[in-house]
This record gives sequence, C-alpha cells and structure tokens, in this order.
Amino acid sequence: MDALLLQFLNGLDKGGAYALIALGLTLVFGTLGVVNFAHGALFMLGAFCAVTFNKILTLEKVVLDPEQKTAWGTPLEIRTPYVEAWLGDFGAFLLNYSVPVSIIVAIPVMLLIGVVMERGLIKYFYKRPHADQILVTFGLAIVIQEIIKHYYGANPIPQAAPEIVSGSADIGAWFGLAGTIVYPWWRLVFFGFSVVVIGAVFAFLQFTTYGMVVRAGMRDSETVGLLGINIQKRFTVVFGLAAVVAGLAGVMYTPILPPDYHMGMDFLVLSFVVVVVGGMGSLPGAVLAGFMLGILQSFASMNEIKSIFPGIDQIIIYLVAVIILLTMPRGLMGREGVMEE
Amino acid sequence: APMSFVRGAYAEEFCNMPTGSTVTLGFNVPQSGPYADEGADELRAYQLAVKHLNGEGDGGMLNTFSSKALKGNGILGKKVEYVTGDTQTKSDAARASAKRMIEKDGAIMITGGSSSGVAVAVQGLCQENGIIFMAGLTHSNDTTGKDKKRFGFRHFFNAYMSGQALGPILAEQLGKDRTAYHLTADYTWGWTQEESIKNATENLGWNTANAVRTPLGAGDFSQYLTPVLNSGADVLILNHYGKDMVNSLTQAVQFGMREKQVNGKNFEIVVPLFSRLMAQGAGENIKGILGTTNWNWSLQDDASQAFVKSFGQEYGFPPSQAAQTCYVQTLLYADACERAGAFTPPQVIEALEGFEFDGMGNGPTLYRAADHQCFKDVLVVKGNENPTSQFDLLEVVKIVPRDQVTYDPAIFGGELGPADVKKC
Amino acid sequence: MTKLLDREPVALVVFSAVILLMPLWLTPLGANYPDLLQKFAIFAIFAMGFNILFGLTGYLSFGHAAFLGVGSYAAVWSFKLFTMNVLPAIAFGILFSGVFAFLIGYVSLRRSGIYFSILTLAFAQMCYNLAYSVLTPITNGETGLQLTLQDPRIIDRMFGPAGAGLPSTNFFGLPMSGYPGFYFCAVMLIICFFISRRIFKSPLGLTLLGIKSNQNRMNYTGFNTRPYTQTAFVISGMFAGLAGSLLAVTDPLAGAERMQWTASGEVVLMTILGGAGTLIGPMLGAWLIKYFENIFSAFNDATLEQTFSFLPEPLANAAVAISGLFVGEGWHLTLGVLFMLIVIFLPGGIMEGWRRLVRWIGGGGGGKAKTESAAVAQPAE
Amino acid sequence: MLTRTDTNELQFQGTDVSMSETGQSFFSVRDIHSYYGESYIVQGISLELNEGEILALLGRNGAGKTSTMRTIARVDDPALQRGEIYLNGESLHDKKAWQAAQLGIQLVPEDRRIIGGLTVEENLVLSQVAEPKGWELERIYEHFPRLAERRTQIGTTLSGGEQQMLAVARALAREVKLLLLDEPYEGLAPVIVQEIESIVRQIKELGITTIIVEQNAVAALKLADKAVIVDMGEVVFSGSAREVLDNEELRNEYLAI
Amino acid sequence: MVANAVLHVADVHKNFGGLRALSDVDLRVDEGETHAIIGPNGAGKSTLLNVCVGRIKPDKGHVVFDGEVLDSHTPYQINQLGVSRVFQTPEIFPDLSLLDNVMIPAFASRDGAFRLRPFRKLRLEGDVRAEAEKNLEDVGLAALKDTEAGSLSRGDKRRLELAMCLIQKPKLLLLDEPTAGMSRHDTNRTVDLLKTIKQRGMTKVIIEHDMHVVFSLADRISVLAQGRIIASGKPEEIKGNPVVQEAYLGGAH
Ligand SMILES: Nc1ncnc2c1ncn2[C@@H]1O[C@H](COP(=O)(O)OP(=O)(O)OP(=O)(O)O)[C@@H](O)[C@H]1O
Ligand SMILES: Nc1ncnc2c1ncn2[C@@H]1O[C@H](COP(=O)(O)OP(=O)(O)OP(=O)(O)O)[C@@H](O)[C@H]1O
Ligand SMILES: [Mg+2]
Ligand SMILES: [Mg+2]
Repeated sequence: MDALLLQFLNGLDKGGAYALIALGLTLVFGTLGVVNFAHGALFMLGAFCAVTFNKILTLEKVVLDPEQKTAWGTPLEIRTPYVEAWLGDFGAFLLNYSVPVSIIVAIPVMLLIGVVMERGLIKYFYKRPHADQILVTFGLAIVIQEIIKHYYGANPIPQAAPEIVSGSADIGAWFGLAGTIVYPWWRLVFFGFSVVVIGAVFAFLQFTTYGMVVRAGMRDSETVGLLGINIQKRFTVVFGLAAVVAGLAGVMYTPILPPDYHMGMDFLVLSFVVVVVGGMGSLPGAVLAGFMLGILQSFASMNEIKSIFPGIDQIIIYLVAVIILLTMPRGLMGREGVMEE
Repeated sequence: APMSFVRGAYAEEFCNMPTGSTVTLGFNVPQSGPYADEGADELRAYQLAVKHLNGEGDGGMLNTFSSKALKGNGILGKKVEYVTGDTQTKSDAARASAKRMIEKDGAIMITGGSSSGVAVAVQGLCQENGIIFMAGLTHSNDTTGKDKKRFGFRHFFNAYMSGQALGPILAEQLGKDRTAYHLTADYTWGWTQEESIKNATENLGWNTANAVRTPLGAGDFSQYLTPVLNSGADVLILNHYGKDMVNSLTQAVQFGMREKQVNGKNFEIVVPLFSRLMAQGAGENIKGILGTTNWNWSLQDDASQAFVKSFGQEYGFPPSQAAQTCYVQTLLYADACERAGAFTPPQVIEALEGFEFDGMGNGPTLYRAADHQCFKDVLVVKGNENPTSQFDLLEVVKIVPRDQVTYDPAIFGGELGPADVKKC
Repeated sequence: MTKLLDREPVALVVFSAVILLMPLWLTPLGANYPDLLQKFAIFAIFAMGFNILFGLTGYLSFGHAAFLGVGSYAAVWSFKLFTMNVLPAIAFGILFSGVFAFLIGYVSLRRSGIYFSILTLAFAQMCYNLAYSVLTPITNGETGLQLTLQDPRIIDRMFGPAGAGLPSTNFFGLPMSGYPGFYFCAVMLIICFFISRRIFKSPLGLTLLGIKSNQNRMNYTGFNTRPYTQTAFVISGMFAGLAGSLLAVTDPLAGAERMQWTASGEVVLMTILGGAGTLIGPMLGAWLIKYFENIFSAFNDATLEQTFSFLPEPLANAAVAISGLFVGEGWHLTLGVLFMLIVIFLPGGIMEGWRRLVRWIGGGGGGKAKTESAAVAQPAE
Repeated sequence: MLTRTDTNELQFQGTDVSMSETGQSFFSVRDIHSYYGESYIVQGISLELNEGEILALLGRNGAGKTSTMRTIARVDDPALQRGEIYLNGESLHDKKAWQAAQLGIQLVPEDRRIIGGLTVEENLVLSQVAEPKGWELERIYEHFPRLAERRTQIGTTLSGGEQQMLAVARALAREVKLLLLDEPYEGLAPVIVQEIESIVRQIKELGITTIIVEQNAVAALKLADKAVIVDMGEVVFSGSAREVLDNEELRNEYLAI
Repeated sequence: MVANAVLHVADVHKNFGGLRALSDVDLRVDEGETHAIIGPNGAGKSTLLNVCVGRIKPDKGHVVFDGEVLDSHTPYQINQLGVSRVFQTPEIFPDLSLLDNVMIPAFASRDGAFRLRPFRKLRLEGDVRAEAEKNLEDVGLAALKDTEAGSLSRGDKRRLELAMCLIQKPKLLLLDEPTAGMSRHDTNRTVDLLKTIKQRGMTKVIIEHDMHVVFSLADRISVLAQGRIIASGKPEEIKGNPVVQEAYLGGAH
C-alpha cells in the first residue's frame, strides 16, 4: 500500500514535470501551430539560467600561493567566492537559495530569449510547412546546444536545492503513520510549483479572451488581423510565455536532474508525445496527458509489474500513446482540424 | 578507373603499412553526446602521448616505463601523426569514423572510445581489417570476454575485477551481514557488472534483495528508488555509468538514503564504477560513496606523478582515468612496435601478448595472452569528504593487488580469432 | 537539356554515370573512400524511400528508422544462419521490413497529420527500447548484432568448412567491403532511383499527390485512399529495409541506435534539406548530412593549422581558433547553422536553390547550365 | 428596420466630414500595383469616393476585384508594391491590416473566413477585441435573428448563407468607415439577398462608405452611386452607376448582361 | 416511375444536437432528370447532399441509389457507384496543376477505388490527358491548364471542380451552387454546358439560389425549408406557389 502511494507520488511528480514541459510546447505547437523542436533547448536554457546564476554567485577570487604547489608544479590557487567575501552571511544565504532565486533571473531572461527567437526567426515560419519548421527549429536547437556545450562542457553540473528542503518529508507522520511515506521536500516543492504555474497559465489563456484570440489567430491570422487585432504581437507574447514556462521547468528541475547541454533533446520526444496524446490545441489535454503518463510510468516500473512484462517500463509511454491515439482519434482532448493534415 | 584504386596497387604487405617518414594513428573519441568531456580529455592525453613519442615535451611516462624501447624519435624512426574522429558514443558512428581512418587516412592503429558498445563494435571492425585496436574506456567483461578479438587490447579493468576488488572492502567497511539492492542499467555492460558485483558480494555472505533493471537514460529514477526504501535492503548498488549514475545517485541521496537506518545499520550506497568526471557531475552527493576506479591522479608512484606533471603543465588541470588509459595505450602500442621491430600487426600482437611491464601508473602489469585483458592493481576509492581542490574528488581507500582480481579467462568464453595479415 | 533529361533512358544513363563516377568527382572533396561512398549510396536509398511516403502523400513518419533497423537485423541474421552471400540478406531485409511496415502502417495510417507522426514515432521507439534491452537475445542489445565464429551459416557450411577468421560478406565470392561494396550499393541506388522515378511519374504518384493535396476530395472522387497510403508506406519501408540490409552488407553489424528517434529524425532532415517531393533532393540532403558527419568531424587543430599555415602567424591562429568552433567537436554546430540557413533562404531545400540557379542563369541570358552539378541535380525534374 | 436613431448612429453622423483638409476625397486609391509572389495582378487601379457613397466594383472572374479589395484592406497577399491609399486623410498604404482595420476599414471576404473552432458568438466577440467597437451584440442579433439562434454553434458548421450573415455581422460589430463587401450575396437565398440589400442601404444612410463587388451586377448597380469596371487588373471604366446601366455596349463587353 | 428512380431519399431524418436539419425528407430523382432543390439558407440542402454522398449518416431513413441501399457505403464507394459532387466551397487539389486536378478523377472512374500499377508511365496516359484537356476546354479553363489550382480565382475554382466531376461521367451529378460567385457571362456558359450534359442523359440534382439558373435547367423543383420538403413539382407550379413565395423567393420576384 505504501509502495503504491509512493509510486503515485512519483507519478504526480513526474507528471508535473511532463505537464510543465508539455504546457509550453502545446502553447507553441498546439496553439501557434509551430512544430518547435527547439522547445527542449528552451527547457535546457532555463536550467542553465540556474547554472549561470550559481556560477556568478560562486565567482571566485583567485590568489596564487607560491608556497604550495599542485601535483604538476604550478602554484596552488586559493579561491574564495566573491559574494561570500563581500556580503558575508547574506552571500551564503543567496548561495543556498540560488535555485529558487534564479527563477527571478530566469523569467526576464527566458522572456527575452523567447521574444527574440519569435521576432527573429519563428515569425517567418508561421505560414511555412511543418517540415520547414522542423528543420529550422531543429537547427536552432543544435546551435543553442553547441553554444552551451562550448561554454559549459558536456558533463552534468549539479545544483543543490536549498538546505531547508534538501531532506525528506515524512508525509505518513501527518496522518499518524510515521515513517511509511517519506518523500523528498524538493520534489514536493516541484510538484506544488508545477501546479501553480499550470494554474496561472490556464487562468491566462483558458478563461480570458486573450486565449481565444490567440487560438483564432492560429487558425486564420489574416482574418483576425482584418478585425483590427495585432495578432503578431500576441503570438510573440505567447511564444515568450512558452519560453518562460519551459525555462522555469528547467530551473526547478535542476536539483533533481543535474543539467547538461543535452537534457533538452532527452525530453523533446517525450514532450511531443505528451502534447499529442493530450490532443492538439488543448492545454488541459496536455496537462492531463502529462500526469497520466507520469503516473502510469511510475506504476509500470514496479517490480511486480516488470516481472510479468519485462521491459514494460521502457515502452509504457509509447504503448499508452498508441492505445490512446488509436481509440481516441484526436488524443484525449484534441480539437478538430488542428494539425490533422 | 577511379584514382583511389591506385593506392591499392602499391605492393602493400598489410593494411596501411607506413611507407613514408610518418606513421598515422587514429584517435576515435566521443566528441558529441554525453561523454564528450571524457572524449576531450582522452584527446588531450593522445596529443600528449604523440608529443612524447616524437620527443617533444618532458617525456612523461616514457621516463618511468620499464621497457626502454621507445627513444623519443617517433615509432621505428617514423614521426607520429594522428587523425581524430567522433564516435558519438554510437556503434554505427564509431565504426564509420574508424573506417574513415582506415580507408582514407591510412591509420595503422585505432584507439579510444568511452563505452563498451563502441569498443566491441570498433574492435570487431579492426579485426576484420587487420588493424590493431587499443581500447579506451570500456569496462564490460565482454570486451575481452565473449567478444574478445585478436587485434584488440584493453588496458582498462573490467566489471569482474571491480567486483573482486570491491567485495572484500565492502565486507570490511560495511560488515558481512548486509542486504543489497541493485539498480542496473538495462544493457550488456550493466548486466555484467550486476552479475560480477552480485557474485562477489554474495560470496562474502551478503544477500541480494532485488536487482532491478532501469532503462538507459531514464532521467528521473524516482520510481525505481522508492521501492528500495521498503525492501529491507540496507545497501543500494548503482550499476549505472555516466549521466545515469549522476542522476540516480543524486536522486537516491535526495530520497534520504544516506541518512536512513535499516536493520540498525546505516544505509549505504555503492557505485562500483567511478570516474572523476562523474563525481564532478554528482557534486556533494558523491562524498563518502565507495567504488572502484582504474587510476586516479592522486596516486603517488613515480609514473603517475610524472604523467600528472606533464599533463597538468600542458593543460592546467590533472588528467582523468580515461586520459591515463588512452595515454598508456598509445605508448604501449608504440613500444610493442619498437620491440617487434616492425609495424606488421601479427608481430606487434605477438609483442603485446603476455607482455609484463611496470612504470605506467598501476604497478606491475600483465597483458594476458589468452584474452588480451590487462591485469594490474585496482583502486578502491571513496568520494572525498574534504576535497582540497575542485579536482580532488576521489580518495583512494585501498589499492587491491593484481592477484586478487585475476581470473580464469575461460569463464567468459569467446575466441580471439586468427592474427593473419590483411590487406586493404 | 532539361527536355532531354525528361526522357527516361537519358535520365537513367546520366544518373548512373554520376553515381558510378562518384569516387572520381568526390576526390577533391576528400570524400572518395569506400565507407563514405557506401554511406552516400545507402542513405540516398533510405531518404529516397522516405520521400515516396512523405514527399508524395505528405504523411510525415517519425519512425522510419525502425525499418532501417529491422532490415539490418534481418540481414545479419541471414549472414549468421544461412550464408554470407548478400542476396538472401537483402531479400530478408526487404521482406521483414516490408512486413513490419505493413503492420505499423496498417495501424498508424488510421490517423493523419501529427497524430500519425507520433504513432510511428511511438512504434519505432518501442522497437528501439526493446532491441536495446529486453530483446538482447535477438539483437545483442547495446553492442549490436555481430557475426561470430560459432554462427551456424548452414548454407555456407554445405559447401565447405569454415575458415579460421570471420568470413566476409560476398556477392558470389566477390567480397562486399571496400569499392566492390560501394559499387554494389550504387547499383542498388540506381535501381531504386529507377523505381522511384517510375512511381513519381506514374498515375500512382499522381494519386498519392492528390492525397497529399486534398484527401477529402480524393474520397469523394472515388478513391479508397487507405490502400494507397498503405502501399506508399510499405514501399518506403522496404526502401528503408534495403538500406538497412545494405548497411549490414557493407559492414555486418546491426546496432539498436539505428532505430532511435534521432535516426528517424535524420532521414526527415535529409529529405527536407534536399527538398521533399523532388526526386533527387532527398539524396542530396543525405549526402550533405553524411558528408558533414564524417568529414567535418574529423578536422582537428593539427589539420586546421596545416590548412591555414599559408597565413601569417597571428592571422592563422585566429583562423584556426574561429574555424575550430565549427569543425571537430563543433561539427554539430555547423550542421545546425546549415539547416537554418538553407531553410531560411531556400524554402524547398537544396533543389529550390538549384531551380533558382537555373532560372538565374537562364534569365541572365548566359544559358550555360553545364556546371558540374548540372548532371547531378537535373534528373529530378 | 434601421430607422430608429440611437446614440451610435448619431455619433457616426457627428463625425461626418465629406472632405479632408487636404481637399482630397474621403477615400482615394491612387495607381496601386500589387503582386502575388511574382505574378502581377493589380496593375494600376485608382478609385475616388466621397463619404457615404457606394461604389460597385465590377468585372469578370479573375479580373482582380478581390485582389484590389484585399490590397485596400492591407493584407499581406497580394503585396502592394506601388501606389497610395488614403482614408479620411490618413495614409493606408504604409499600414498593416490590423492598423487599417483600426482606422475603420472592414473587409467582408468572399470566402467568408469564419474562424474554425470558435462559436458564432466568439466570432463576434473576436471582432470587438480591438477598438473601436461598432454595434453591440444585441443589436446584431436583432438584425440577424438566425445568428442569435445559432449563438453557441461552431461557426464553420453554419450553412453557407448563415456564414455569410455572420461575416457581415462581424464587420458591423466594429466601427466602420469604409466597408468592403466582396460578393456579399453569393450563396444567399433571394429573401436574404433582399435583407442584406436593405442593410447595405441602411449602412449608407448611416454615412458609411461602401465598396461592393458583386457578380449580380444589376443588383449592385441599383444600390451604387458610382461604378468601376476592372479587367486584367486595370480600370476599364469609371463613372456613375447609371451610366453602366444605360450603356449596353459596356455591359455586353465586360459584364455579359 | 418507381422503376426508373435513380436516386431515392426515403424518409431521411438528421439531427444536429437539438437542431432538426432534415426531417421526413422523401425525394425521388428520375433517370435523366434535372432536379433542383431550392430553399432558404440553412434549410438543410447541403445536408441532404451530404447524406447522399455518405459524408453524413442519417439518423433514420435510407438513401437508395440505382437500386442499392447506401447504408454502410463510404464516400468513395458511393462515388464508384456513379455519384459525383460539386461542393459548396470548392474542393480541389490546390497544389496540383489544373490538368492533374482533372486527370485524377479520370483515373478513379477508369481504374476503380484502388488499383496498383506503380510502373505505368503517366506519359502513356494520352487518352486520359486528352479527355482532361477537353473537359477543361468545356469549362473554359484550357488556357490555364498548367497553373496551380490554388491560385485560381474563386469562380474559376468552381468551374474546375465542375470539370473534375464531369470527367467521371457520373450517373448522378450533385451540384451544390455551381454558379455561385460566377460572373453572368460564365454562369451562362455553365448553364449551357449543363444543358448539353442533360442531353447526354446524365441525371442531376442541383442546389441553386440563382433563379435564372434554376428555371432554365430544372425539370422539377423541390423546395426545402427547415428540413422539410414543403413543395415539389414542375417549375411553373413552384413559381406560382404562395408558400414558396413567402418562404423563399421574397416579394420581389
Ligand atoms: N494566391 C494567389 N496566387 C497567385 N495568383 C492569384 C492568387 N489569387 C488570385 N490570383 C490570380 O489573380 C487574378 C485575380 O484574382 P481575383 O481573385 O482578384 O479575381 P476576382 O476578380 O475576384 O475574380 P472572382 O470573381 O472569380 O472572384 C486571377 O487571375 C487569379 O488567378
Ligand atoms: N455539423 C453540423 N453541426 C451542427 N449543425 C450543422 C452541421 N452542419 C449543418 N448544420 C446546421 O444544419 C442546418 C442546415 O445546414 P445546410 O448546410 O444543409 O444548409 P443549406 O440548406 O445548404 O443552406 P445554404 O443555402 O445557406 O448553404 C444549418 O442550420 C446548419 O447550421
Ligand atoms: Mg473574387
Ligand atoms: Mg449549403
């Protein structure tokens, strides 16, 4: 029973991540109709916002100590981080909270990246075939990746969660069953965060005319323009929003998955599957599919199930995707006519 | 007729026989994909080795190597040149790259790589083409076991040796009454390592609670980690490498496994195969975790010191185990040519088979003729609790002597195949 | 000249000449060694087949690499079980991938657009994941399926005992490595070109284009579109299977990565890069990507220094530093930039560039379209 | 039906300026040239209109009527390469479609362009997102009871005629200074044609300037003050509507009536 | 009379949600006849055609074509039985040339719903091409045969679609407002064309709001309003019918 509950928690957490990544993708893909293969790169850039922020905080003053030598005979370097040297305790506090604090940095940075990307490149591709969009965004993703690789290397760069949430929460204890359900605080934080972000995006797009205008613009931007609406601007905003959501997901995921330059590609295929299983053009669909696949994947990985179907955990997502797409023509909640050609 | 046929028209005795004043080696390393940093380090080591072979620089391990055949004038008087390629850590790409080196660049020896799949694939290719392959980083038993090849040699240790070396230390440090839970990367290397460690620990009286296979590149391992907590196991063994290991370890620590008490004992995590680059990726979480490694720059013997010195001076930081392996492999090949007095592969193979040497950083070493596996001391290491620098991540717990890890070649089967001369 | 190339025999002769003379005209580009030539031919077949599906029907399969993988595995098993002769291997490769394509296509083609793409992707990823781990007894997992000395090779054994080493693949005794291997692949490519050209210029091709343009109209026009798309899917799956088995023929090893989504993505990129829906565009795209992968990745600082040694020292250093970003480990960067440049400036891929060139030359009054690449690129239209 | 004067209409009349300060007509198009990619379609068309006038733009299929209207509405295709357009003293040729729309141009496109996936009401709400707004929804529903019934239906599943009503209604939901009607009667039953005709008359009474493209030339000319006939992207006749109705030769040659 | 009814729509009902699009529709179209359907917008005319070509399944009732009950037939099967349709919004192949647009339907009627001859050369299909050219000629688009259909003006697209249907030589041709958006000149040409077809004995159902067209072509007219047939008969009868006047034609006519 605890095992099941724990797996359910895992599923929620994973689902939160999938949903969050898919959410940004579905904005661009399901709403603007751009097959954005660079979405994973945006996720990765978010994570690297956290890395960079941390790097800046830990910039070190290097003093050479001619007395001591390294194993290869050069003088030993003595390093002290500037922030700590200048700001003392506050510096240490900043360092400790560098991941959550970097959200503040990531929002404007990702917004800027998103806007520049849309203005500079994507906007010329709204009317182009999907194939062209794939090629250009894939090219862009490679370029972004390689730039990151050039500056940060290929090795993962660990990011620590703040100390206060680095341990585990004894959830069982809240219900008088101490020690049975123990779950890392950061994962709970991540889950909560994803729910909040998803909620905020929903509120913005589902329940306001803004969302309707954007959907309309995606169907027929010319006619929407004829009604006096500057649809280009709204596309830019939506794209920027998608970049921010992807970036925030990246930032918050760093303590769970030490980021490297390739992490975007690793998530790319999965996020496309989530979006399509959810149904094109549907935000709730993408979120639902994210959680559903996350939870199913967790359960499929249980030893009891793996022993009956070896390898099921490796293919469960694709298997479920196939079953859903075959039984429901437009995924879970897809709209008719979106990307069916 | 196409021009390229002309090259074959030389009365070539064997594939890519060096005829001019130079000899070309092929360095096939991962330059993209997850192991790109490792590949970059390997390439640095190769470049250093070439320098030393050609008599430039301080000579590095040339000075400590027990065989004194190398004179710093290239190989057999021919200047060493090299070509590079990207394996992408994919067998297909690695083979394509190796083929380019053989067919286009005239490489007489191929070396490098950072995974067993690539090593086995390229080794097979080299066997078919009659080119010597000096494996880079490959830890699977298969490379010199069931997939061993006459033209392939491995300086790196393997999973079996990791198990043999690690087992007694685990028993010593963690006690004999332990229950282990394995998480294993679901492919050949993972399986051989799981098997080796399982055998070694079970022989010492440990129980195995479960051994669970995890998909390669799973990213989030939480669904495999939570069952560990309630399984009654008190040791978690992560048979993962690279990114998978960094992720699973980070997440295991997040799940509070380091602080846990099970059966009145501290819960422990073991990572049988370590590398410094991985340790860097895992950050704080690596501290105090036990594992094995092929070589570490903190070793105090002359050879290691000499190598660290020349590498550090050249690049400003110490070499990784991958770098050391690749450096040594290059020197060993060159030395074998010198001793054989020829580049002819069968003769070089003969010179390498059963070769005993010292002064390459791992103590006395043997290239066993029966399977081309090299036998030397194995390092049991631990994540350093108090690193003195950003490179000082691993602390050597024990140097396990070579006898303790030597095994009967028959247990892994395989056939070396013939050592005939091939033209290309 | 264009008119002339419209004639089938002329087109075939020109195409064959270009392909068979590749070792010659690729020499200045440093790409004239057997392995790369083989890859050029093989991936051209793969992309050409993919184009029969994507270029004609508009169905974008994101799982085509599965058929490549199946073709390879089938061929290697044929080598292991029966004979080192390549003909049965190719036959098995085509057959098995055809069957796979039939099954996957049968299911996936129930959906269109992105839903279809994801279905094919899901199937291919399942194949890949299983091949990598659970199906190791059949696929030999990560390491890839290889020949071993213990293989039964029933048919070969009937004719003589096994030699000491591993036998090589052969075409009735002619070993299939090196240049003979390339010429074998080249002949296959020429046959595939012929088939593909015929399909493009047949009523079937026009029908498939109709499906791409307006499937709804096709239904009300009396066509049962499913069997048509299914046919295109199977044909292109078989092309992929052939390509896969040729990979095994020239190099008898089949790895699971061949089925990964990145491999499927690669053929999509090749096709779009060259120009989807054109006869030879996909082939050009395949060449370009393979060229970069194999040649650009091989540059290192030493080779760059040599290249720029004619420059004065500081200039040469700068040149090495800058160009070093784009070659060697930076070859991906070059590829990414190239993708973007081509799609931004040449919507419609390389073939679009070609058309513009022709128009420009034609418009410029020169009329001298007899550049070297003229011969390469022309048969498409 | 539109005889009641409410505040809205008064406002329209309040801003009544028949000539702008520069002394030009209320709306003028001067020698416009536009292209679809490389095909040259609108080849130098000029029009002049005073406020409140109706212009009938006539010509054969493919003559370039739709292209002219689209150029005036400033959509991207066909691209305007040369020429000037002014509405009420403001230049339009350097504006984008949405800017032109905010200045009071409304195009009712020939293929209606009801937006898929949105309901009838959403389609109407959409046209009131940007300022300045025109008729209130209630008023629209009053004039088009059929749309009121279909409020929550997806717009694209309306019958052809219903879609046409929606397209006209959508334009009226915005404050219009110049209404461009591209074949508004197409596909409409005679009763509805009469209905729309009367709406167009009322629009004229409100002082809204209108350009109407219609194959049913007689019907259009009955409404119109001026008429322009285009052929092959050029103006071949420009004059009063009466002249066309009276000139049999002209009608035979370009209109086949 | 029953014997030679080519099309029989028998008691067809269709609801969309709460909306009754068709109720109790019973319609017979005789061999060789041109049957016009008129009615106000949203009356259900297009829906009726949709039921006939299998795009929509009726909730109740049947469609019988040429003695065959079209209950489980798919659109392509119905077309193969000999029913072609011109849509209200032109359905053409926008990326293909006009000639290809017309050749494709010709293949469908010659080769059936599916026939695989991948290696046959298109160039050898001279007779199909010639016929396609002739059909384009008939609708007056011969000069444009190599242009992309997507760039046609709207009236031209309609004529193209007509040509695409005519080349199939269907037994029954369903026309949904074939002359909408056509200039008077072209409308007249189209009417002439449809008249010649009539002489060839092709049965037609035509929906049209243009009364000139209706009265110059129709043998019989059915009037549909709110999903019901409210009148049916010879053109003269319909013209004089006061209910029809009220519901459809409006006072003016
Ligand atoms: N998107 C396009 N690309 C290229 N050419 C086009 C495009 N749209 C229209 N044309 C061409 O422009 C010319 C004028 O077309 P337009 O639609 O303006 O005519 P029209 O007078 O409105 O005709 P109709 O009465 O049939 O609607 C036609 O010859 C048509 O083929
Ligand atoms: N898929 C659908 N869902 C809901 N309602 C529909 C659907 N299709 C048609 N309708 C409704 O059914 C009614 C009949 O539509 P239909 O298209 O048959 O009308 P019509 O007689 O062809 O009109 P018109 O002359 O304007 O084209 C309309 O009110 C329309 O809104
Ligand atoms: Mg028009
Ligand atoms: Mg209708």
